[in-house]
Amino acid sequence: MLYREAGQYKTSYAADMAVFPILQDRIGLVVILFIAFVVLPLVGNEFLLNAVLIPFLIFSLAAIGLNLLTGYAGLLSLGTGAFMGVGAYACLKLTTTLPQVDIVVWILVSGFFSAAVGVLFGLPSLRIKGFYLAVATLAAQFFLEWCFIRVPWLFNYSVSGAIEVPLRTFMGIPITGPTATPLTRYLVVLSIVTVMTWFASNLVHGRIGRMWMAVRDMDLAAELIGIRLLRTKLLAFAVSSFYCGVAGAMLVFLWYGGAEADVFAVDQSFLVLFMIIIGGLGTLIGSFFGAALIYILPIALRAIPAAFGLPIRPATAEQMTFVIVGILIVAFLVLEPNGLARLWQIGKQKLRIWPFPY
Amino acid sequence: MDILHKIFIEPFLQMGTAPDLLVQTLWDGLVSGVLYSLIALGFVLIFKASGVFNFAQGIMVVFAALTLVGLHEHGVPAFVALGLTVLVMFALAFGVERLMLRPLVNQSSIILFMATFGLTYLLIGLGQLVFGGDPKVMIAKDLYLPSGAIEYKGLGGFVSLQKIDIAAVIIASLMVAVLAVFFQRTRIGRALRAVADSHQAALSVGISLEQIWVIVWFAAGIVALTTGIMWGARSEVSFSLQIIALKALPVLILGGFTSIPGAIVGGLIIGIGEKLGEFYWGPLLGGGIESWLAYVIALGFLIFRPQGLFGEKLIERI
Amino acid sequence: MRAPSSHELAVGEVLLAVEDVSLSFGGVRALSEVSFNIRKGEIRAIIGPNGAGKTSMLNVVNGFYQPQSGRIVFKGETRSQMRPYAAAQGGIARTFQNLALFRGMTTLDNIMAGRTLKMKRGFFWQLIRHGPALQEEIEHRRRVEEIIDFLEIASIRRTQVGRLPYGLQKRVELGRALAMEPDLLLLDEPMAGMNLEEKEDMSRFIIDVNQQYGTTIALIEHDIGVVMDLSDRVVVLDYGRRIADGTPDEVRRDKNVIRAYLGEPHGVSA
Amino acid sequence: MRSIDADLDTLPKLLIRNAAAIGKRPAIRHKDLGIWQTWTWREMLEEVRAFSVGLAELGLERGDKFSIVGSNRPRLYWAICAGQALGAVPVPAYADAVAEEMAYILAHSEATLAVVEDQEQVDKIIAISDRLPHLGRLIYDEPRGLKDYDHTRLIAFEDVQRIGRNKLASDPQCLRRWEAGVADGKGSDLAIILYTSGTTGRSKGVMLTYQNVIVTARNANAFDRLGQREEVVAYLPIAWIGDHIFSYVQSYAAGYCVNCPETPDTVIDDRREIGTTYAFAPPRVYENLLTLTMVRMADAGRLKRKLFDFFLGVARRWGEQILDGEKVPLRARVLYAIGDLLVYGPLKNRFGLSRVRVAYTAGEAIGPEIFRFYRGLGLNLKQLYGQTEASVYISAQPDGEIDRETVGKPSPEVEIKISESGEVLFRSPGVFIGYYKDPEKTAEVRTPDGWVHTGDAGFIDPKTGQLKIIDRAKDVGRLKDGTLFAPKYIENKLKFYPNIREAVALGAGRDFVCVMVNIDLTAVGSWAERNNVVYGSYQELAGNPLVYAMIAQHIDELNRSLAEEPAMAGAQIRRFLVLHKELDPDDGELTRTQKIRRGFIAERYAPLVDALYSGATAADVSTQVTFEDGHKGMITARVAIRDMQPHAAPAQIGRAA
Repeated sequence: MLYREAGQYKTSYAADMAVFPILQDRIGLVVILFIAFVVLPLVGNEFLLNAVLIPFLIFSLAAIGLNLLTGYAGLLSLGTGAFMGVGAYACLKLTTTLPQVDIVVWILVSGFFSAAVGVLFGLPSLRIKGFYLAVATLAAQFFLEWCFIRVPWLFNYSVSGAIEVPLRTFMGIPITGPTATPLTRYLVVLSIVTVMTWFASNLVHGRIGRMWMAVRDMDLAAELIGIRLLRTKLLAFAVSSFYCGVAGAMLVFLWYGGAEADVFAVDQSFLVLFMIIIGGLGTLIGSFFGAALIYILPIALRAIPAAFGLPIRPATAEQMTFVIVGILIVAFLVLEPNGLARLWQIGKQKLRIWPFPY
Repeated sequence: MDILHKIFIEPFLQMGTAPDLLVQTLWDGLVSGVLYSLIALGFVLIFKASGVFNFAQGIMVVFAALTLVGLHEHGVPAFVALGLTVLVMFALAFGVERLMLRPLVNQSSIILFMATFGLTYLLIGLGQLVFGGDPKVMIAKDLYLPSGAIEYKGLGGFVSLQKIDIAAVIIASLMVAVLAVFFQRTRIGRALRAVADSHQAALSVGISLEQIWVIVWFAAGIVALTTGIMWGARSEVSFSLQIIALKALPVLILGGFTSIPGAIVGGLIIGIGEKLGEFYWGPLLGGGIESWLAYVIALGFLIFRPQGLFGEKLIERI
Repeated sequence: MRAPSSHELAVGEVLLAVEDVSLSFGGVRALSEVSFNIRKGEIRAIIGPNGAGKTSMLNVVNGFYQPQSGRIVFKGETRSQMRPYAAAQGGIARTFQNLALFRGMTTLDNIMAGRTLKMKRGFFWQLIRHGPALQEEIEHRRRVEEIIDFLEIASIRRTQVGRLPYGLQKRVELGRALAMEPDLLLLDEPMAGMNLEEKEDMSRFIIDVNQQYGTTIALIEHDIGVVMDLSDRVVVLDYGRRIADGTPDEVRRDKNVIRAYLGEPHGVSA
Repeated sequence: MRSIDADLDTLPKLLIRNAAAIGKRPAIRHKDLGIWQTWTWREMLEEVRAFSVGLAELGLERGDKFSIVGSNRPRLYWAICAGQALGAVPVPAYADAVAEEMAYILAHSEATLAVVEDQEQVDKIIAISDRLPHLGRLIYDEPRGLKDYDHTRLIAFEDVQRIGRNKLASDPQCLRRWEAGVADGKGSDLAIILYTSGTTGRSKGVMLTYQNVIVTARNANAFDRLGQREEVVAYLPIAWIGDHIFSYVQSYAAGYCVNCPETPDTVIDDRREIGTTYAFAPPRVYENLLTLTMVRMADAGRLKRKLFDFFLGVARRWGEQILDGEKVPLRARVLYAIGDLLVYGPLKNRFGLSRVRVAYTAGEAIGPEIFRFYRGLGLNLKQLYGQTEASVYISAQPDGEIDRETVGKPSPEVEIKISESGEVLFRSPGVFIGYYKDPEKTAEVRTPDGWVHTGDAGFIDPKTGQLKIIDRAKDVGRLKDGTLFAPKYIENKLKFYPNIREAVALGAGRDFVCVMVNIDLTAVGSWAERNNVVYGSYQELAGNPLVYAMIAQHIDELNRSLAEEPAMAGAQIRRFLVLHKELDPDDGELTRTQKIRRGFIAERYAPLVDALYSGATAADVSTQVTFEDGHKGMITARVAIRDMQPHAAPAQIGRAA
């Protein structure tokens, strides 16, 4: 209905292969970015920025990471939490050993560390698939978790055994640490997530994305058209872990401001996995949808009763969340195995062919 | 040099010098191994029959135990509670088949796997809502489970065997025996085995897939209940168990997803392996390696023998 | 309507030769001492009753199965076994008896994927997806579009192949193979399960491929009629042994072949 | 008659002008290999020049005739201009013409060379080549499948261009000579010969000069203020004057861009992508779109359908007034605005009509309902009246002066008069110079002082001062009792029902009026689906009693409306039947432009006609049919006949609004 595609013709493959070939979509994107970068910072209060948007963005990035691996390359991983952890701890070590380097740089660099770890634990993926691989990644999860607890060097021997985020500034503005305002942190997170999402979409729309999907859909055929399976899978692990790593680093440095190992426990892995299941495997936008639903739902659950003045124990809300998320997952798999992203597409299609039913 | 010595010599010297500790460790390993096997058994049952990789097996253990204890707390006599719990597990199996498996039939196995994630969350939430999240004590006494320990002197020291552990081992073996008989002798059992090979075969035996699913999930539920009771009696009934239950995964890797003997042997290997590792080598790494040793062992297997100990070699036909 | 041109080509030099290849799974013998060759530019048919080992033969040629004994000479290079990747790089493309498409991807992406080996731009250019990476993408898209045009599948360009009817999927798979610009194209029952019309189309495509791109083709086909007017030479397998090899007419007259097809109890699906 | 300055009096000259003046603007696009390949005027000039020189090298000379066969593709348009640049005369033939017609046109025009689209056309021409002594080389655009053909005679389009480019490169004088050749062309030269598939008899070759087409095109562009920025989709037969003027001459004159669809059956999608701004289509196209809409909406959800119907109501009530800028109540404006957002806008968008500034319907009368529908949507749809002999334009409706029943005011520089017999005559700069090799026919049609007989009966409508066409002059007849009988008029009114594809009205010199009806398979088919009427074949569906009932209803409505027109009241339909097969150009029942050949049909279905008037309730008929591949077969059927009750003329007379 809102789509007016008449007159949008493509005279070049470049235009035809654009990620957003339809004008209205491009407009929509610009609007969203405008809201995200300009409107929200202006209107958003501390709660919105700090308790909703920042974590939402961070989890979205983690979800994108996992989606690249599981949704695009078809490699099931339960180690997301740990890979995020690697990022966080790497970042801590980096910024404490070389404080003068800008923290944002370190956050990104720490991604490379988790990428390396990811590749290491991805090695078995040549021989094994599906659940077997999931177990392999579980090994990574638990081993790394153990390291986070048992290797004091990682958390700079802090007595609490927790990461304590130091104050870091960029051009005088505190970015991390207690004095950093939610707004600055939000903007940093937003910028990083935006750029990395753009990279991700470039990847999946090009040769590499096709290689991943080929391996996912039919690895034998993939091999036959000259795709080196191990390389491709390891690349997926590397990129995915990089994203998770950065997300992890941001989680601690730009949101919690300090964290213990259990932040990166296996539950975290599951949570991110749910995000991409519900959001939609093999779609980037799905990663955002999933993150929104899984992360913001609990907040809503706590908010709604409060709004109606019903007192509800946080514990109960917690448990309700579990129940609802559980039901949601099953319901989604039953109703729309392809997740929210699919629903989104269907709706979009309906709008495009409106008023016709087909 | 020194480190090599620490790794390859010292532990064995210890074993030699203190055989009682060795035996003790082995025993402990055996017991936890048995419990791993039980959980793995639950996985295998369901996987064999419905090809579903039931991630929820672990939580089912907790849920069963919790229900039992919870009911008793509300004044229900122990054995009545036990009976009711069995019913609950049946209801669960039934519900799962109706609301989850049936709608998802013909979906790819990964989807079904994900669905069991959902189930897991649902059960966690439900369990906590109904019975509260805090740990509970298993009602061992009311179920006439033995307590206390047998102390066995000798081996230049003494080994203490918890009676409950002995009971656990016995009951576990009994259950395995029963299941074996069930599979070998009974008509349903054969049907189940048939399903594992081909669904048509099962239908030819005259049992609908739906029924079979209910049955296996129920069976898995019972196994879970037993596991829950035993484990609960040894330590306590808490949700942390659900993480421990993940240990069943390495067990399955070793044993193979479809082999019951595999599950048992695998369970024992993992159980004993990680206890030995923890006791003798753990200190080198600052302890706590129990949490991942099992997985790393499994990983090793995955790379060198993907099909597991008993699993049959899978050839890719084009 | 075979072109005279490709008949002359048919007596061209040997592109690939299989020499006393034997293959067995566990105890089961799939192939025993099979030898035959494929000449540049010809259309070579491999026929035989069910379970004769035809598909196994192809799988040996492009490296899915490792023969226990025997040699494969490809482009004058002798090796005891192929590796899938090496085969692909060497220019061997392949379609499958029961489709091996990337079901989750569109027709366009499937065929584009066929160009993977030819695309060189590295990871970091891919990240940007501008400049060289885009240039590369565009020039390959162009080639792919020609294939799409050639196979007359323009209308399904953006359809997920999983949703396509069987006949079209077969075409897309052929397209993906063509995208590799192979020297040797292996077709495993390209017309299995097609109706007459689809079969005619497919035959036309196969011939056109052979003519316009001069691609050497080795195909397994059950429909003997099709085989006979498509192929320049036919090799016949039965129980994993070669029982005949020659022009369609020679083969048609060969008594072993007749026995294999009529005498044997086991299935004749020709 | 104002003439045009000498440096712009031929199309090649216009091309050169455009290349110089607006060289960077797109001249032509073609949806090929997935995208819209585009050529600017400068690039197009280069292509045309190369091909032109190539043709010269192949021996094409001034005055030679050469044929063009195929669907709308840039290269075929280029071929036309390339030939004209050499002073040769293009003779386009209908791509879907059967070998028979093709043979006639090529032989009669003595074409020495043919530029064809693909293998299909090549085969067709090779099959008849023994009847074409003059024909030399065959140039093909699409090489697919032609590899093994004998290439002594065949040559690929790009090879001809290569010859041309080499020549241009090797011989510095060549370019000069070519341009000189173009300069030699004069407005009075013969530009093109278009064979009109006349509604009767053999088709005649209409000869048009550059003067004719260019002046007409100029005037048309001025009339609708068409400029460089128009986007036109070329999808109608190249060999038809309409397409020649709209997609070729007007484009060259105004410098706007012509877009060639990917395939004939992707036209709607391609039109949407391009978002054409200047659209031209025969009523049939609009009918089909409307039918398509209704069929699809019938499958839509209830709520959506309600919404749709409601807003269509609004559009029907207010749409046209708003379009014509009349005063309407605010409520209507608001409703219409909402409707535009929810229905009209999306609908036009789906059909690719959102950006249309001017849309024409012509060729034959369009149904008032259809006309109102599109105008209601806010589409500036207008009627025009034209002929090959006039280089299209005779009359057209100026913006804002739209009337459903008329075909507009005389186009610029066109004079119109009505003969006492009621026939429409015109005189204009576009008037053709004669029929090729057929002076006496020419004399019949064109008077010495330049007036041309249109062969249509009509009158200037006093209300609007616009021309109104009732029927073919020779078809206007009278019943035995002398009541006026205009078959076309009745047929059109019938065809306005989506369920009726064609109708043939009979009655001249008879006691009463009868019709033979052709159902529309799409519409009736989906109707059948919805009312689960099972049918195995077109024939079976056509014979279905329920279908008869439905048609009977339509005819009854028509009779009522006829009853209201005093002149027509006597000509109500008394009996009808539904034909068992679709009328088809390949069987000569329709012209290539889909006009029915009434006389031919009447004799072809004589048994049915007799039965209609003998009072029989059914009749057997067996007819020969031609299939795509040209081979023939017989089909026989028993066709039922129905009687209708005429309505009494209303007491007080006056056209009901």
